[in-house]
Amino acid sequence: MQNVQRTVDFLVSIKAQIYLKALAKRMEVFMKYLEEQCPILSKIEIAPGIYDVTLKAPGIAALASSGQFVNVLCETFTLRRPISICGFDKEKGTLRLVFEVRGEGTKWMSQSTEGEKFSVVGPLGRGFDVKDPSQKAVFVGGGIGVPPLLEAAKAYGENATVIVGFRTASASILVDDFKKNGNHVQLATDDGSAGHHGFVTQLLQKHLDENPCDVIYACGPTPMLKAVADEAEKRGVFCKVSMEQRMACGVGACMVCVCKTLTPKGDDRYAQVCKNGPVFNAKEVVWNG
Amino acid sequence: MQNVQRTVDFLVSIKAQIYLKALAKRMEVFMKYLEEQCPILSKIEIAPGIYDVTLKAPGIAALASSGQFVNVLCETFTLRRPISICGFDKEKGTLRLVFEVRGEGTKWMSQSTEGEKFSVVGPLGRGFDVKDPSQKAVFVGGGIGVPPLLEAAKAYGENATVIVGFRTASASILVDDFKKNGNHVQLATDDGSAGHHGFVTQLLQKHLDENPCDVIYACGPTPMLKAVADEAEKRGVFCKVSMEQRMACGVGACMVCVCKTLTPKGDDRYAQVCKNGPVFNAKEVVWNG
Amino acid sequence: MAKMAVEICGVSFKNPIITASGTYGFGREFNEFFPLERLGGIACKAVTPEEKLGNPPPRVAETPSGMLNAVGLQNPGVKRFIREALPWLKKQNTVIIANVAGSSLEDYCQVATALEDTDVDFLELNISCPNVKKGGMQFGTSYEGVETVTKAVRSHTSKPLMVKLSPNVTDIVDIAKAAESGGADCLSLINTLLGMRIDVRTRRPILHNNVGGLSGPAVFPVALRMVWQVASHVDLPVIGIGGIAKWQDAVEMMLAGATAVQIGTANFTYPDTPLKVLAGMEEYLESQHVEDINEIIGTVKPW
Amino acid sequence: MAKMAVEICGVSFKNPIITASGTYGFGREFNEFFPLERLGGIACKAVTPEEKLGNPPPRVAETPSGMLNAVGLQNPGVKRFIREALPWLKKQNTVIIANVAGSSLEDYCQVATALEDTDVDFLELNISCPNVKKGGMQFGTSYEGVETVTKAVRSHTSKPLMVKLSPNVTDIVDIAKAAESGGADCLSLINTLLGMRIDVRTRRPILHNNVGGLSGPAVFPVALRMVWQVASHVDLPVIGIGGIAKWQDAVEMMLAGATAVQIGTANFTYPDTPLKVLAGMEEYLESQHVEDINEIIGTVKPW
Ligand SMILES: Cc1cc2nc3c(=O)[nH]c(=O)nc-3n(C[C@H](O)[C@H](O)[C@H](O)COP(=O)(O)OP(=O)(O)OC[C@H]3O[C@@H](n4cnc5c(N)ncnc54)[C@H](O)[C@@H]3O)c2cc1C
Ligand SMILES: Cc1cc2nc3c(=O)[nH]c(=O)nc-3n(C[C@H](O)[C@H](O)[C@H](O)COP(=O)(O)OP(=O)(O)OC[C@H]3O[C@@H](n4cnc5c(N)ncnc54)[C@H](O)[C@@H]3O)c2cc1C
Ligand SMILES: Cc1cc2nc3c(=O)[nH]c(=O)nc-3n(C[C@H](O)[C@H](O)[C@H](O)COP(=O)(O)O)c2cc1C
Ligand SMILES: Cc1cc2nc3c(=O)[nH]c(=O)nc-3n(C[C@H](O)[C@H](O)[C@H](O)COP(=O)(O)O)c2cc1C
Ligand code: FES
Ligand code: FES
Repeated sequence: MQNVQRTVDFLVSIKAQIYLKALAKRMEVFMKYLEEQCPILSKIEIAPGIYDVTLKAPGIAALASSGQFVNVLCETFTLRRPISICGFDKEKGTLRLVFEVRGEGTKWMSQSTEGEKFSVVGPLGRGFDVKDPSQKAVFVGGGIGVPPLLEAAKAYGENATVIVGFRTASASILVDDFKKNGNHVQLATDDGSAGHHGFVTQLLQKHLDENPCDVIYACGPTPMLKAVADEAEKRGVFCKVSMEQRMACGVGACMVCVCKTLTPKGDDRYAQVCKNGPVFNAKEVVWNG
Repeated sequence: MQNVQRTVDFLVSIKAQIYLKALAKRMEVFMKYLEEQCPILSKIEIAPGIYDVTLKAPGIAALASSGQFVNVLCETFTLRRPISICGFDKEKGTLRLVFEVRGEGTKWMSQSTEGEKFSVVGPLGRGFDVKDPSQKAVFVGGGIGVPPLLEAAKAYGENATVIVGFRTASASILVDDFKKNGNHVQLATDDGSAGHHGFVTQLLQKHLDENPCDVIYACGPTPMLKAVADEAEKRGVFCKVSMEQRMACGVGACMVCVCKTLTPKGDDRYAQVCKNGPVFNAKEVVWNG
Repeated sequence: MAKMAVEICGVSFKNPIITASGTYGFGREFNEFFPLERLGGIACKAVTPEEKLGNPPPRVAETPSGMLNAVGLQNPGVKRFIREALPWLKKQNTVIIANVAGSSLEDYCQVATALEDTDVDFLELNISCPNVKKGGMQFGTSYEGVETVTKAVRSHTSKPLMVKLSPNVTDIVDIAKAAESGGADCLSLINTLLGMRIDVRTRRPILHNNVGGLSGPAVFPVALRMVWQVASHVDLPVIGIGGIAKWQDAVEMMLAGATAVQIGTANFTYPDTPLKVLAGMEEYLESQHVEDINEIIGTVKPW
Repeated sequence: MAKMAVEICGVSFKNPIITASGTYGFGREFNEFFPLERLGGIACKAVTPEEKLGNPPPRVAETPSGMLNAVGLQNPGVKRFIREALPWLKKQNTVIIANVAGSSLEDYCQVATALEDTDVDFLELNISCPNVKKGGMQFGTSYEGVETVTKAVRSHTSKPLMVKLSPNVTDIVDIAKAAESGGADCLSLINTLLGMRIDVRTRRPILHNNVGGLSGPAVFPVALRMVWQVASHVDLPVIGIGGIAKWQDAVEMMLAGATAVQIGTANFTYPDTPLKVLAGMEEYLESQHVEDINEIIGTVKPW
């Protein structure tokens, strides 16, 4: 509701209307995907090798919803890098991305400085599509899979339990942000340096044993997602998972980013992570595909 | 003499000795070519699209002589860009390059900022090889061919007449620098907006008609070089020209940078501009090759 | 402003910029960035007689100035293409090129037959897709193969027929002549070069298909050379494809003899590449005092 | 630290890094950056029976992540190579590979014969240079051509014979088998891909030769694919060449089946590339707990 309210507020704001009109005129018709040149408003290294970046991106922020992603151009690279939307402020027209340096592209991103611009395409994909935030929800995130959960968990406020796992204490991110959402946060680390010593799935089992839950949202490494999906299936809880795949176009045109899913009829098909996802109903995903 | 003196001064300076020793040790044996990471000390746009850059490059500066060039790496490009050494200060360990934005690589160079580093290979090639600066010399330069003349003209001081030509007054560069050398400067512009209205070759003819001259040094567009060479030949004046060619290795290994010259026996051969040049005896060059 | 329209086999394109098959789907997604009608034409994703699942992922790997793909012809089949994609495409006011694929002669002919009475303006014969086990490459890399499949499809269609050539051959001119002899109306080239990447950590090829098709700026010099060779030796109109990312690239292709160009991978880098290329070409023509783009086609002056 | 030595045809290389023919001259210039003895070996610039003038300039053009060259085999001839370059090279304590070229069968045999009683460790048969009118490509792009020239040279040399393959072919495995059948002891690949660039202002090809050989990172995926195909189907040792600029590239080549690698164009970008590649490989082996580099050769796990 909060989300809807905010969107409505925004849409009636005169500033936004003027902006969208100008935009629509420039693009000749109303567009769902935008390519924006986004100045970096701030960049903070929130854990070793993990950066929290806020961009000015009024067009994309206006259209964004939780669980979607954007495609960031890294200079001199042919392919853009998909990065989840960690947060957006539709009024301020800003977008928040949290990313980890994994290879050359994210390294380039990490070396950019405030004032420089990223070319960003978005918002892309089907997000978490939160229907009823008065339900009880559990969010399960592992490592760099945590950021995409933040905005959806915000909608649920204290109806959300957020279980996040990291390698070690110093690699943990966004815990305070979830707390600010009003969420109940549980932390696990592989080495026991903070919170539960072990896996998020252990915390999840314990939580589900003791509490009612209507929906689970998960993002993280595939083995974790599979374990969460199994757990949800066993208990008959509705579960959505955010998948990753190497991408090219990011919009659904080139068919490179597939993940095996089941059609309603139960046939195998290769769905596009960029367009049909990244968030899928966990039951649709063929985990060994 | 001035040059030699300066070199001697430098070599006895303890600082330089320590530096060269460290260098030699690092490279295991003494090397003629270096690759240095050179911080940009200053960068000034001295005419529209023409930049004057001073680099910290102690190793290259120590070995440099007038008319040589360096090979600058432009990020993400496979091939380095050859740029003439406009000046060097062996004591301060600095190198001065003046370049014009022509394409993507020089554009990248022009966008760099103080403190950033260029990867520079040098010093490369055979320079002007000034033998006797008590002789009367004429330097003829056109456009971006002017910078390589500066250091050689310095050696001649007031024994040098420097005739430089540019498209227009605002494109003229380094005139004051030559004056500071003590050189006699004559200026020509294509549009007559400063100095002589016309070509440098007209000024050259006039000068040679009226003054003795032992040697001519020239750098600029090929048609200009050919005209200067013809003039020198006609009058029996020794003439050296600095040639340009597209390069790859810059050191003489790949054979791509050739220009047609005559062997002492009078046979055609393709000499390497990067190693046998860039400065050639004008008589050797086959102008229609 | 210079006239930008070109005509190929009686079909007129409002400008020579076409988006390349497989990179632009059936147009709907990229239409969210700018309307398709700005394009000279769109070459649709390859279609086969029946729906195809394609290869398992990963299907893409990045390479220096390029990328590898191994989609394996995933597509909904020609019937759904006609039912679901064509009616919308028809309304977009741009030339529609259907990309015809298959794993046997019959497949190709079946697709051509199915498209005969549709709004498709052009058939592009994809005999050069390196990512399917049967058909594809085999047809595309021998004189006999190319001639045979072209002839067969020719007899099943009355639409203008473009044959898309594979660059993975010893003699591209020979292959082009095979297509001509088989009855092609025009040629498009190049499709992708076969390449590979390995993950040094896992020691596995990055692509599940082990190998895939190389595209993007990296291949441009090879594509340009082939376009020049073919345009100089074969009398059919040629469409230049491969690594075009800047207006200069498109101009080089046209100077080398291409009547139009296709842009693929560069759409992934910047979705507005086709518009930027077009604008750049218009400025170039103006600066060169050329009034009609047709005047520059094939005007390279070899040494 | 891991053992880095490899052995090919009885010749031992202290490490698998060799500098590629034509990019390193006869070693003297790059020896100014670091001593040649740090290299596993050096493949010298091609030599022909007599001095060759080569093509008129321009001979080089830059391309995305690569370059084109059209040197046209400029070299001082085999006699001066033996007299002027070899004695110095011999003292540098690295494996010397002579690159043999020509424009006829006799040329090749003549060079091989001239090198028979010299300090050259290896002959590399350059049947794939795209920049000369006669010979070169023709020999390199057909089964018969490759077999014939290999056989001829084989009968004129007792030195280990490496045949360097052209990538401008439909079926690289077929060509590799021709070299094997002709008596090659080992294969090196790839030479350059044929490409082109045009200056849009002058409308002239940038290269005076119109076309030239593409090298550099752009070609790496094609080179890797070919090395993998050849290493998987032919029983000779393979040396991987093409676009290697980082240690990862060299490791990929060796995982794909190469026993050693050659580095060419990357020397122009950074003259210390061979040392950086070597250091990176050593670290990689350490991190993977591999004690001898030979253990990783050909260990890619295809899907
Ligand atoms: C929908 C989606 C959302 C994502 N959200 C985030 C996020 O919020 N924060 C974050 O840190 N990371 C996120 N990732 C992963 C991120 O895209 C990769 O870490 C990044 O692409 C690596 O690029 P690189 O150049 O640093 O690595 P390199 O390995 O050098 O990249 C080489 C190529 O492989 C691709 N690639 C490599 N790893 C991945 C991967 N895991 N997923 C997709 N493509 C990959 C790159 O995009 C590039 O094309 C997301 C991925 C997807 C698909
Ligand atoms: C010995 C020598 C000394 C030079 N000294 C200077 C100097 O002091 N100041 C200066 O402004 N310029 C100088 N030049 C010219 C300078 O190298 C080119 O302007 C520059 O390489 C253009 O690079 P780009 O990326 O901007 O152009 P692009 O056209 O984008 O370059 C594409 C490729 O062509 C090559 N190229 C293009 N033009 C030239 C050219 N004229 N000469 C050689 N290669 C070229 C580039 O190096 C690159 O490999 C010199 C050239 C040589 C050979
Ligand atoms: C992801 C992807 C999918 C492709 N699918 C097809 C296809 O279905 N049919 C076809 O003829 N070409 C296909 N191609 C090849 C392109 O149409 C084009 O020929 C090639 O990519 C070279 O052009 P580019 O460098 O501009 O991308 C595909 C290319 C890519 C990158
Ligand atoms: C300037 C230049 C000259 C070359 N000359 C030769 C040659 O004489 N003989 C030969 O076999 N290969 C020659 N080659 C090809 C290289 O040896 C190598 O096969 C090719 O460049 C690919 O490797 P790279 O991408 O690492 O450069 C030359 C390459 C370049 C760039
Ligand atoms: S990335 Fe192109 S379809 Fe998903
Ligand atoms: S640039 Fe390589 S020899 Fe001159």
